[in-house]
Amino acid sequence: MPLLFPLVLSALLFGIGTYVVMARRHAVLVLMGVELMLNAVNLNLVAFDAWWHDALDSGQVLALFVIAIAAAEIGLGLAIVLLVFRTHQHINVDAMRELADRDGGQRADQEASKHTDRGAGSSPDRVAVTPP
Amino acid sequence: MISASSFGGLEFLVAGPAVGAALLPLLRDSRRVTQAAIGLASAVLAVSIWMWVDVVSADGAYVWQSNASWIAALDVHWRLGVDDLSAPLVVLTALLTWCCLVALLKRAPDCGGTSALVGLILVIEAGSIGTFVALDLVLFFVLFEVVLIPMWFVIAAWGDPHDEPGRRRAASRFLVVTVTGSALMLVAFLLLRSELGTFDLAALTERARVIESDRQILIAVLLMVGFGAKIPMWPLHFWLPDAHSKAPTVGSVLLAGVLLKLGTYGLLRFWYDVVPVGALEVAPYLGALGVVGIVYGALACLAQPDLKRLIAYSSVGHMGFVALAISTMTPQGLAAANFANVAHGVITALLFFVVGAVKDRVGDSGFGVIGRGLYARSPHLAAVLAVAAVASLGLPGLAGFWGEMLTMLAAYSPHPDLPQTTYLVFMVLAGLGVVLTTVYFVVAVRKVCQGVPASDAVTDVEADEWVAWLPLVALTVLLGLAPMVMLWSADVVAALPVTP
Amino acid sequence: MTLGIVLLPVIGAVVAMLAGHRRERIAPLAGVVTTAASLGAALVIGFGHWGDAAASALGPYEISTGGTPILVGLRVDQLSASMLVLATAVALLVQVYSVSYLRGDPRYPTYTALVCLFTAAMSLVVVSDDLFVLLVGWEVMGVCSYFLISHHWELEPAREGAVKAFVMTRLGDIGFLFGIFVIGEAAGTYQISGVITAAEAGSITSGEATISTLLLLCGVVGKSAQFPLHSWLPDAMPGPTPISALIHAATMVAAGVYLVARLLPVYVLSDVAMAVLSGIAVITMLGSALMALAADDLKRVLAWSTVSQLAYMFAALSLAGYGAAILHLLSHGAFKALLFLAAGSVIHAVGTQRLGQMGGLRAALPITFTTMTIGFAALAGVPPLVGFFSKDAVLGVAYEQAMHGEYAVRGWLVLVAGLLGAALTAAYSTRAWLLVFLGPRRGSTAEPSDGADNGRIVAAEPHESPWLMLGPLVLLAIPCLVGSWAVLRPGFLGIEADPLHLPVALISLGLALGAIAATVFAWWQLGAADPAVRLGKFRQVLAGEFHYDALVERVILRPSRFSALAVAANESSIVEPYVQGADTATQWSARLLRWLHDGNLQRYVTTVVLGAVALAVVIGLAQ
Amino acid sequence: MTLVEVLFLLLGAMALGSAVLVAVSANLVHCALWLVVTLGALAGCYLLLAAEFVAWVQVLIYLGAVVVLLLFALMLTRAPTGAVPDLTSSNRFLAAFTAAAASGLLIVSFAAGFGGTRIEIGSGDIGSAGALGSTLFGAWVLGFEVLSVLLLAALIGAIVLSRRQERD
Repeated sequence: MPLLFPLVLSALLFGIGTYVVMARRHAVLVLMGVELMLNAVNLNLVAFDAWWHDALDSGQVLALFVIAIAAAEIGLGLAIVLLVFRTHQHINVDAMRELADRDGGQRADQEASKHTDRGAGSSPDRVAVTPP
Repeated sequence: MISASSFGGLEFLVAGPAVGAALLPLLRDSRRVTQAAIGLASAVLAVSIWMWVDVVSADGAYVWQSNASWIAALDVHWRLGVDDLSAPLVVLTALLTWCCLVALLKRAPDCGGTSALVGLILVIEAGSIGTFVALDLVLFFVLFEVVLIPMWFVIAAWGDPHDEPGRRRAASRFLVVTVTGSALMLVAFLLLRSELGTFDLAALTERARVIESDRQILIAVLLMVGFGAKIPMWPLHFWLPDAHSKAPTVGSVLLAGVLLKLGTYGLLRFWYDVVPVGALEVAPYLGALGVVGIVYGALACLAQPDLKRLIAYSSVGHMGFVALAISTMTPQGLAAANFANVAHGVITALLFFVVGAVKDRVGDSGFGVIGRGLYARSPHLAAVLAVAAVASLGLPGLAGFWGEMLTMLAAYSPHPDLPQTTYLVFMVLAGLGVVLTTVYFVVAVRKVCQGVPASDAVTDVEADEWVAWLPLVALTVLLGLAPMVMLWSADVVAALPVTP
Repeated sequence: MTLGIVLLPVIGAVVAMLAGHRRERIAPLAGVVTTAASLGAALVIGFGHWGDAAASALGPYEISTGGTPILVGLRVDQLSASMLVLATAVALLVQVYSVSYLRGDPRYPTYTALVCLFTAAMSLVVVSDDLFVLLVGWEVMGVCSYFLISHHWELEPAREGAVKAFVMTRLGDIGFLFGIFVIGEAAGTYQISGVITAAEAGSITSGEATISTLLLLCGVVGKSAQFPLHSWLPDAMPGPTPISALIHAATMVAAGVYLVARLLPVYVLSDVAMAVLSGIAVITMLGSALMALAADDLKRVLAWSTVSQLAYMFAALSLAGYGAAILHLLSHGAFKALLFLAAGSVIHAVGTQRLGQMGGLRAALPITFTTMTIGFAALAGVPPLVGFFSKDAVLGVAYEQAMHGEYAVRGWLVLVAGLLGAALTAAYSTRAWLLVFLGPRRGSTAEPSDGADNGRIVAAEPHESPWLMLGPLVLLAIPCLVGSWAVLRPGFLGIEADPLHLPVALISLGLALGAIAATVFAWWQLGAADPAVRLGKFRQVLAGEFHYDALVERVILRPSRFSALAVAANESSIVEPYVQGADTATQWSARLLRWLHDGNLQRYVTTVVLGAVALAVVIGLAQ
Repeated sequence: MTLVEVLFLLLGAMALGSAVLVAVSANLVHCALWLVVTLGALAGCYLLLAAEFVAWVQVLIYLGAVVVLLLFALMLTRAPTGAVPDLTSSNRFLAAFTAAAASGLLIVSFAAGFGGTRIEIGSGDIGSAGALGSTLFGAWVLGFEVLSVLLLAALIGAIVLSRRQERD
């Protein structure tokens, strides 16, 4: 089998994964994108391992490791998603702008409002993906 | 003779204050911290004097040395060494730190945080001494930078309590200008490294002639502008009056007495030792800027309504003298620059102590606020102020004179490859600057010390202040009457590779 | 011993400073005792050099400078020995006098300390064998005079005068410093004896000599208050009167004469410098004598007379008349100290310095009157007194040169000016003497007049001063009277000048007596009023001192003040906006870039990936 | 073109197609389900590449655990089960370009580096659980242990994050 088959497949999957991470609004979808990227990497690892015939099976072992890490990641990611949902009442990624660089005063205001009505979703540019 | 380096004396000078700065603030009581710091500073002072004596008796050779590998991949070492050029500056730094700490003992800043302030002062001491004794370009640069941040904190946090935005602005301005300067300096260092393949100062000195002259000129210019921001050379002086007028007393003292010296020391060290050929080409420009600084600083002082700013501007003038001395590229110029450096450190530190005391007592350093007749309101304070002013205006018999005199003498007969007539003009203009200096100091004394006394009394000098000031007064007189204390090595210096 | 002369007063100064404020008696004691000890040492040395003993030297100790080394050393020869005796003697008398004059003044310890320091500095100038050490003494004297003149620093004229004195002398001193550079580099040493040897051996070229001596002359002119730096001396009069005596008689102003005398071998190498010196001397001699004629302040009259008499000494020196100049310096030292101390006694009695408010004090102050009369007579050049002979020596030098010397033209110039000056001197001395002691008593309205030196209110009836003040007067009157005996002895101080030049002596005597007679006549005719009225409109010009200060104000002070303001404006309105501008520009560019950081994490990720891809592409293409 | 290659291409096309649907579908639950298809297809690819054990792990953990977790997440955040109109942000065009560029770059460099190289699938037990197990617990044991610590840390982290804070 040409080595390029799995490689091209993994490249395309990786591209789709990045697209999902960059373009989809819902946090869980973003996590799915990450999974796609990780799988693309795994495919690469396995393909190279098959090609190289490594005595230590490093490709496959690393693929296993990646899967384990992916599991850990999804667990943590999920916890974060839930926490975000709890505090913001939505998990709309591009509506979360707390990292924006604003003047000190503004940021302080925001902090203050966040503390006073936590959970009320004070972000002004919140959009659609909110539960009905 | 016992080689002191076997005792780790040099390491102690650098590491002692640094370790102290890290550990001492752990003591709970800020007074205890200051006391312990004074003890440490005394030890550093003693070791530094011992070191100076050693250097003197070895005719200025590098008797105290130490060398340890630091970053092997870059061939960077902890190379420390002290010679006749750096030894007096190390002693000066140790002395001024000691004086500052003593001054802090009973006069903790109102805003608190004495322990932190003491720690920062010790860091400044460690960094400054380290810069003076570093013989490795990277080490020099790192220690040079180490001094800046603590000073920024000192100005921004403990500065003028009545003007918070002002002191922050002053502190940032100081930081930005000097960091810009050191960036240029770093470029020069990297150029040197790429030319000669080493960061070792001694090796650089040996191989300096290999660099072709175009490159040397470029490096000399970079060094001039880089250190010039620190000196500060006109027209890069604009940060100085602000920084001085907003800094707390100890900050001003260290800034004028130690930090400005880092610039002139660096220029002396690298221009004379490493790129003499290039420096010769650039020297007249440095001399011209120095002279402009002398006259400009003096004129600025004449129209100055604030005593602390006045002294800051007078620093611009005095450092102009040092720059002029450096630019003559002769052993005499070297001796003059070194002497003027130390003399300015001692006298201006004293002036800042006194003016700081006045400012602390009346709340501001404007002539209008201080009021007239200080001679009557607090005689000793006024007397010390008058003596320091007289020393600063270069009266023969006090420390200020010899540096300025030797500078003008060096300008009278500069290096043979330099334009003689130009330097003659420099000398005359510097002389004019001396007269203007006299005028503004006399006018300042007249405005503050003399006249019908204002009604409010001003507390006179107290015991702890005497302790902090007297060493400086004594040194002013000693250096004035016995200039050989500093000039013993002038002929030794003549052996330096100045002549290309 | 020599070092002791310098160090003893310094010790006195330190003791007075440290202990004087605690114990009232220590300060005067320290001042008088150390100065007396110093005088004793000076006398011992002086007797050693009375004949023609060779110079004794101490040192030299070498200070390396990286160039020509400085050789610190002391050296005493006949000239310096006589100057030492003069300086320490006057200083001692001034110290004794001050004990009473400034009794109860809280600033007395500082005052004594400064006087001691002043004495030490003058001694250092005289005994130093190195130009830089000499400069140290020279300038320490300057700063001491600055502090002493501003003794009454509450008073505007005192502050003003002190600043003026210090700045003007220091202006000259810069020239002096450059002169030292030139001469030192030319001679290859800064040692005075070395310089003189070099000059005599001809290893200094005439050009170098001209430049260096002219530059040195700047300092001399500043210190000795000669034209064009003359105007500080009269303005220094608000200082306490004993200080005026010290500055004017034996120390500061005399230092200039001493220096030119000491370096005369270099000066004679340069015709230009000598001609300039003659010109300065002639202008100053006549100008200041004229101003003395119109001044309405006793101390100011004396101050101008000092300037004028110093000009005589410079005139003699400019004709290489070394002996005559020193002779006049010594005799002037004696009678001017006497005059100032006596003036102090008068001021002490009446509480004002204005001539217009004195008069008729002969009866009230008999001893002051007698001694001051002797002083005035010596100044005016009345025969048996020392002033006549010393002035005659100066004129004699001019006469010799005019008749058959190498400086004929200048000899004539100095001779004519000197004779005119002698007449003017006699006239203003007589005028002052008449206005102070004779005639009716004019209003002693006890208002503390401006510039009165301590503004103390005095008893309505003037009374004689205590003996502590009168003693020095009497002691000083003696050399004025019997000094002529010493002067007339040929070979005094190794001076080979002929004791008397009859033709000149007769002419000058005639002129002086004529001037005295004319003044007395005018005074008598005007009914005991100020004879200066006879000068008419010219009096205003003279009293305004030729508007010299206004000229200085317009030509020098105003431009420098203007440039200072320009620099200050430059700092605040040109430099500052640029600095601020850099700040603002940075802020704005930061704001421009900030929209990228809008908090949208997905956009951040996109940027990062895009950047990574772009980097990879660039690197791939590059290889 | 051998049978293995044909099968691989089919599975690959399936994985790609469902991945594209993950990226564009307007229904969140559909997305998750399409992801299952992608991952399953990939597991088949692993099998074809003789990585038998990895393939089963993929099925167990990814298809089993991970996707279930994702569905849980959707439920816990009360995600709508129907179609959501604006699930893709306005960043999509830039994102698509970036993704395409990244894929393109990767493909070009793979093609340049490994153009013509073929995989020779070797004898049977390369990817078997036994073979992989012995290397995993032999040569890779340190990494394995570190990974277990990592999992523990993730566990604790997830608990800390998801605990409700009573204090405020």
